[in-house]
Amino acid sequence: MKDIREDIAWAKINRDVLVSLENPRKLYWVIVFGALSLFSVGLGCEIYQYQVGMGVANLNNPNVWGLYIATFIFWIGMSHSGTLLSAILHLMHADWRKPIYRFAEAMTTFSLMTAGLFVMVHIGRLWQFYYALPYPNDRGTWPNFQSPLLWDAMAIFTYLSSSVLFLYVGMIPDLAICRDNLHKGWRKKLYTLLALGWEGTDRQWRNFRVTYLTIACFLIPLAVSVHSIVASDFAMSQQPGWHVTSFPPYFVAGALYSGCAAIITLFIILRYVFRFEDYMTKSILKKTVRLTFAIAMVWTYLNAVEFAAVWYGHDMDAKAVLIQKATGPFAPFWWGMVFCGSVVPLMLAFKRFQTNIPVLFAVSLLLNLGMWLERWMIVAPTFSHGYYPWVWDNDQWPSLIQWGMVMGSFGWFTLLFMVFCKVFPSVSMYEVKEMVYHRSLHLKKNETAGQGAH
Amino acid sequence: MSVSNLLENWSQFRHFHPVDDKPHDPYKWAMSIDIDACSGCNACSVACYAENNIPVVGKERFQHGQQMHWMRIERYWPDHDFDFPEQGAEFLPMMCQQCEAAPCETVCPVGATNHTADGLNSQIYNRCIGSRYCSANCPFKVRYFNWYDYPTDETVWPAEMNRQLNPDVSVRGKGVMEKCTFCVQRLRAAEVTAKGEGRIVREGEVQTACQQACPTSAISFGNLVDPESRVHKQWQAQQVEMNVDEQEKDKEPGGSHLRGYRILEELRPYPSVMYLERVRESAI
Amino acid sequence: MIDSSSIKQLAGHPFDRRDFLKVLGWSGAAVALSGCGNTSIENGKETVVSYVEAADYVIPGVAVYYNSTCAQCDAGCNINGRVREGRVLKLEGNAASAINRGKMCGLGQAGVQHHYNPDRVREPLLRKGDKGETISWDKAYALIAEKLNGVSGEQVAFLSGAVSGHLKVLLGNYLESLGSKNLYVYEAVAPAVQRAANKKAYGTEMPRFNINKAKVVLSFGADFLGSWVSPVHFSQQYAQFRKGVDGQRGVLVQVESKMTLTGANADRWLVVRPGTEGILALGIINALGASGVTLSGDVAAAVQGYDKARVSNDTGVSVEHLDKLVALLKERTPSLVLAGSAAEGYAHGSQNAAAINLLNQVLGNVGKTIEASASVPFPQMIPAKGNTAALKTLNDDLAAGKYKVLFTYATNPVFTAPGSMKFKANLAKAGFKVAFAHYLDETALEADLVLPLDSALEDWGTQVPEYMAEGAQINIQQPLMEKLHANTQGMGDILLTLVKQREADKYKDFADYYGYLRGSLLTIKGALGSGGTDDDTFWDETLTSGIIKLAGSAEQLSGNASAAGLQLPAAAAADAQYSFHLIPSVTAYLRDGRHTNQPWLQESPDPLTTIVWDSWVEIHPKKAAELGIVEGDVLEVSSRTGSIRAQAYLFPGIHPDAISIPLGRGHEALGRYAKGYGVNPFQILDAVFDQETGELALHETRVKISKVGQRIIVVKDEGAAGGKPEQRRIALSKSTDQVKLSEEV
Amino acid sequence: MHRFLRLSFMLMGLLVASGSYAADTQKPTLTTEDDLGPQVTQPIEFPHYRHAGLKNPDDPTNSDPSKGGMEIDCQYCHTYARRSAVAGIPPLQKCIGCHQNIESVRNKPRIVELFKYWDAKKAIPWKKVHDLPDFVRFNHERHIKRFVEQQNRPTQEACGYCHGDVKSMTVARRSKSLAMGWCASCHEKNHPVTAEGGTPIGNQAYWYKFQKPVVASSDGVVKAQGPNDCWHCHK
Repeated sequence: MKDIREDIAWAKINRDVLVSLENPRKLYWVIVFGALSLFSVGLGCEIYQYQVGMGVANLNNPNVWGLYIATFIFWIGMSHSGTLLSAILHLMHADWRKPIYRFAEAMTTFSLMTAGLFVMVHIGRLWQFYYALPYPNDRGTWPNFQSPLLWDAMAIFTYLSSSVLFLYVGMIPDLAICRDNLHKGWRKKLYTLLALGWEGTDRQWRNFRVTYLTIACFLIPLAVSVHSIVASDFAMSQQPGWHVTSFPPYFVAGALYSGCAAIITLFIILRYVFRFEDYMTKSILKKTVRLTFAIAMVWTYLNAVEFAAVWYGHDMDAKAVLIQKATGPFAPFWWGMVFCGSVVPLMLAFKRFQTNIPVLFAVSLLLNLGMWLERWMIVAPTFSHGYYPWVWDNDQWPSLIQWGMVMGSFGWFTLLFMVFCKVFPSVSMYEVKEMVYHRSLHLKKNETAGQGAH
Repeated sequence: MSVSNLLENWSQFRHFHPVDDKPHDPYKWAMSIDIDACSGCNACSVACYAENNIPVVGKERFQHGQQMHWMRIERYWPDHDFDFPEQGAEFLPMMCQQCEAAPCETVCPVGATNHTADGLNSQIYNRCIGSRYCSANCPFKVRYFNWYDYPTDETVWPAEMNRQLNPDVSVRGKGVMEKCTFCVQRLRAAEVTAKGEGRIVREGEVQTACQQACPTSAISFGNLVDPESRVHKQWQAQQVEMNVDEQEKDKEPGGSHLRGYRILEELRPYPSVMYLERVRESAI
Repeated sequence: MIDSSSIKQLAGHPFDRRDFLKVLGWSGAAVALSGCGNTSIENGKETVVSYVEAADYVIPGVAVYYNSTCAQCDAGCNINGRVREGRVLKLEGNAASAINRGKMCGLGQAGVQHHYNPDRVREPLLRKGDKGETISWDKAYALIAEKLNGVSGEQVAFLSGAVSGHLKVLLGNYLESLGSKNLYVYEAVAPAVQRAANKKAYGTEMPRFNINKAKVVLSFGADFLGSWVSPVHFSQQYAQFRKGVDGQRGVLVQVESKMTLTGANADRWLVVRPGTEGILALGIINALGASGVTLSGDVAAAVQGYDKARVSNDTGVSVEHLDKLVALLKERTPSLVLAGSAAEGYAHGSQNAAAINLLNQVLGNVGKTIEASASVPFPQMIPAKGNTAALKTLNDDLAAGKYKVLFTYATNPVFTAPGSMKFKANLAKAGFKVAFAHYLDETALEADLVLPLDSALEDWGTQVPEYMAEGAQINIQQPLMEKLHANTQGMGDILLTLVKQREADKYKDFADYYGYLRGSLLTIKGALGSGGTDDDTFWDETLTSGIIKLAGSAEQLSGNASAAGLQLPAAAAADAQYSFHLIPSVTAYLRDGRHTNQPWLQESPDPLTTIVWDSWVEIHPKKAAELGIVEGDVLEVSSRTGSIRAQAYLFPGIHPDAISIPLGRGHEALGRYAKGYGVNPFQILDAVFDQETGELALHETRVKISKVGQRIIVVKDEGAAGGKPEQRRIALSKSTDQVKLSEEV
Repeated sequence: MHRFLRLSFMLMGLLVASGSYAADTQKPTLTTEDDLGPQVTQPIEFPHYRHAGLKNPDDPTNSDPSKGGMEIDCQYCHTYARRSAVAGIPPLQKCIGCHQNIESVRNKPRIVELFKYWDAKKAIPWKKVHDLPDFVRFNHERHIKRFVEQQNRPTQEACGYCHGDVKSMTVARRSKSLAMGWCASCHEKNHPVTAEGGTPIGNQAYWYKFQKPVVASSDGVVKAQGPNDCWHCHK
């Protein structure tokens, strides 16, 4: 099985990819419509909450964070796999990433934007959020640079802007192709503008590669730091259950994990709706699945490390939280997390499932569900079972407003993503061409070697 | 505060007691609560509602755990199994402990909660953006969030009822955190008066609302650095030190005869409230 | 923080105090609320309200304090109201008071919410079918005069809550002018049996109990920290008692079937089978006798047969505890034995109380920890004490259609009368019903004419507490601010107007109740110990201090409690059908339910269960497990009289054969914060009365319970841990042999 | 590659440098000249210049209202300021107290208006000119004690720190920014701890470690800052 056919003509690549900008399958519209409705629900919930007060979310004194923060971490985590595929694998010269890194990178950007929304949704006085920004003002006040939340805001903002830049820079040659192949309408103007006069000269290519590499190098530590900082939102606080040393890597592993799972999901969807069967091949899928499996096992290991550290540690309050997770009112969700996060991925170890698209689709959704539950299980049980037993609360079921906004965020993300794929080439044309070229060179080399011409 | 000012004064801006080179002077407001005297009657809590414009949230919001009582009376039963609570219940008034190394202060993204020079943990409503990180990080869970907009809620302060509001205390709108302030409006008024007269606030000159109401005088409040104050004497007699996470007396094998302790001291927030253990007769 | 300088200035001010209040107000202008309006620097958007004239001591932004009297219960605490810009903000205790010494309970502090309550009646209302029609005061007075015309004194009755001071005098005068003797004073929750028993044992209805002088307090259901007689005063005494009498920490032993707030603070809480408190008291006397305390002949005879085994069997108190208790009482003297409502709420309540008082006698506490209290030398001002026996008489008369005009004031019998009395139906038989009311409560809703009253914070008055703490005192109640509503009147003013209708000449010198009060007090100022001072000084001083303190009398208690006629029934047999004793509990803040519309009280958690805003049924966890009941199960509680439904709360501090429902909630009227919250256990009380005093036996109702099949979330402050500290160092406890209290500050 | 990195480093350096410079120079300045706020329409146009303005040396009888004032001390009318956190507005009684004896202006329209309110016993609905947000609690008493009573500054100077040169105005207008940074800029300054004649001010205010008095290097005078914790003004 090959990652890609070596005999695809470059013109066919252009044609196939450009067609995705115009004529997707019907399912595309169904998805867009579904996403739009979900998003409207979320938006309605937010408007209601904004006007009436945070109370409608059914948060309360110990349970101050709820699903918003859990989902925030989920989306931040989701963003990591884009960076993994595009930057890390780029540096490692894994060329099978080429047909799929573009949409993964887009996923990074959009999930970060979604995560940012949750910060907004979560704060009590949305209209004053700018107090958290460090800017000179006539009050002479500054935000508190000691607060992990501020680091968080800065890390996310930097990561987002870098990701957008990375996505954009990587797209310039393709935008030029779009520019050259489309001849009318606003799109033409858009592509002309964004292509920055790309002509494909040697000088341009040289500068392009240096820039791209630089941003990639810059992005990797950033990605790791972002989720480590999100982990320190918890680890730097005083509540029981968030103090295991492996918390940051645990968060990063979880992030990559959920991201990979999401890539599988979107891979399958895009492959179908845009008819990308030639580029998003089963072979690439298989590689992705194997990568996911590896990360799942790393995550499982780190999870086990966390439980063990708590179980054998001296922090009795943290242990109480762990016991509460496993036996208390959150038990179904916690065990659900263990099942979806550690048991379900075992299926990916079997070769026959590694290319079975329906199974993979279902599994990837389950993995994401598991990872979402993981985030919820980090946030909620600690709050409902903290240091102070008087306020322990096991009756904290998020209100429909919270659920509505969580659903809305999926709608928002899908909407952005789908619109992106329709407007911009979601498969990197020039890199696929490179890939085909390299493969064919390789093939030729092998052929000549086989013939023993030397 | 400009950047240079910020950099120069960072250590002061983020000044944490207790540090030995910066002792409290001339004020360190502190409390001691004798839970043997506390009868659990809730008078302090009502006084707090009256003094600090605390909204009455109503049944439904209370059910959702959104009550706002800055001062709550906790009722504890013994940990072991029992048929009847033969030694009664234990009542514990719990409010913001005004920690010296307050976990809430470090995490607020906008610096809406700070330490004041007189040892209070301040909460600035108009700076708060409502991230609730402070509450998340409070081990005592004594911070209360305005889940709804109570000033405009007709069930909370309907016409006439709003005339009871204390003009010295801001009425909090939705989306900000609030908590016990040790009746800072009274402290500041007393401090200003004393300042004008070129002296420090005398013992007994200022009372918190809860202390003032408490029918059994279980609550003492005062200036911990004033050797004349009752609170100072009590802390000293109970050998409770502000700057440690485990008191000397608690290290004594078999326990000491002293009753003073601070709750969740081992987490090192250095609370400013000392509790005196409940006592029960051994002869009956 | 009493601003004493401003009070002194007040005393010396040349204006009449009355005019003052008018000047003080903000001329009716809106009051700027802080914090919820303006959020940026503005110019010329808001109006700053200035005074037209202002006294020197009135400074915007600086509070003025006035002394007055708390009207939330009858304990007579002296209060100190904080007034800013003409609004009363907060009630604090008057430090000079012997009763509360600057302290306040939550109920008292909620007095401001009574005053500012949005549900107060604002206009006189005349019944028109089912609705009330606003009429003018003149018309209302004319209507009363018209209705009284040609009606004999016999046909007029006045039902009042406890009333004292000049209001009582005026009320008496009014009834006298009508030729009526039908003054019924009714309080649903009152220590009526106690008074009778005390009278018998000590020769006085309400002696002074010195908790702070006792080394052991043995309380039979007296919730003196919560709701009994004068709780704020007793709380202070309790604090002293805990700090130590002669260096020894006082020991509190509470005997009751349902834990009260006081029981929760006891060193030893002894649960007894409901109604057997008297048996336990006699058992203790018997055991004391056996351990060498000399008993007089009749006492020895009376306790004959109350041996430990039998007493333990009857009451459920173990012999071990009985022994320890007896040893403690014998060893540590003086002690104090208190009989509270829990011991008295039975058909044999008087007997229980007598047995308990006898224990005081045997222990020699009379004269030591129980002393004679001083009384006010004006018997006409001494409080008219309420009880339910009065209500019973009235109810019977009403049923017989005896009354053509009925006045009601400061009591709400439609809500508080036991359901078995069918008071509401009987009330309808009265010809013309006038209610003087603050709220449209259940009784006012039945009235033909409702006359709105001033709140205690805007009205004048005097009050004489029933329980005198130190010497005797007359409390002054004075307005803390201008009237909130233009069309309310003080009860004193109303009575004065009414009595003028009958005897205009006699009262022509008094323009209003204020004048009457001032005049009356000035005429007796000699007797009040201020004979030498001139009128204005006396008056200013009186208003400044808010208390007229009188020397205590040196009268001795009779201490002649005898065991004669002491007949205690055996412990009540189980009732097969109605197997539970119903204990309607009196909570510290809601009492008989007249203050339920004050939201602070609704949201102030019940100290023991931490439940708010609702009623609940306390049931012992073991019993509940037996019946398969868990917290939040809605239970149907049925007595022979009726049934109510409320949520279950599993509470360890209750006898397994009893359930308890708090009083005070379950209003069908009263106001937005009271209506529809909880249930009213008064509705299902059986008509059982104390055999001697005729007082309602509050604890005699037997009930059965059944699950309705619905489960709700109990709205309470306590979290999922159910008040267990879960091994954390939170509320710690030591025993007396581990501490050295004498070394403490 | 090198060139590219050099460029980006230079750009970033420039950004940081200019940003911090901007932040540093953002320090609000203490306005001295009048920067008048909007004119507020009052029920009666109270002529501050006539009451508090400087006397005209050429007009000893003070008969010409257009020329000079009467140099009445601010505190003569605004008595609450030294006794309370809020300055309030003097009661109507105060105006009448003088004006009932000043027959010469009795028939001027503003005075006629004034007496209308007095006869009706109605308070004058003055508009707030210096209206801080409700969560800001400025304490007048403390500032007057500090600067007028203890440091012997003239009242008009001390009040003028925040209210501007009211003695030259008719209806008072806001002339200072009153923004928080503006307040703080004064609190961050070192103010002399001793009065001009060398009278030591009681050892008030300077106990706080943050504000321990220091000897200023410029003039050798002992100085200290104002309080700087948030809870002094917001509570």
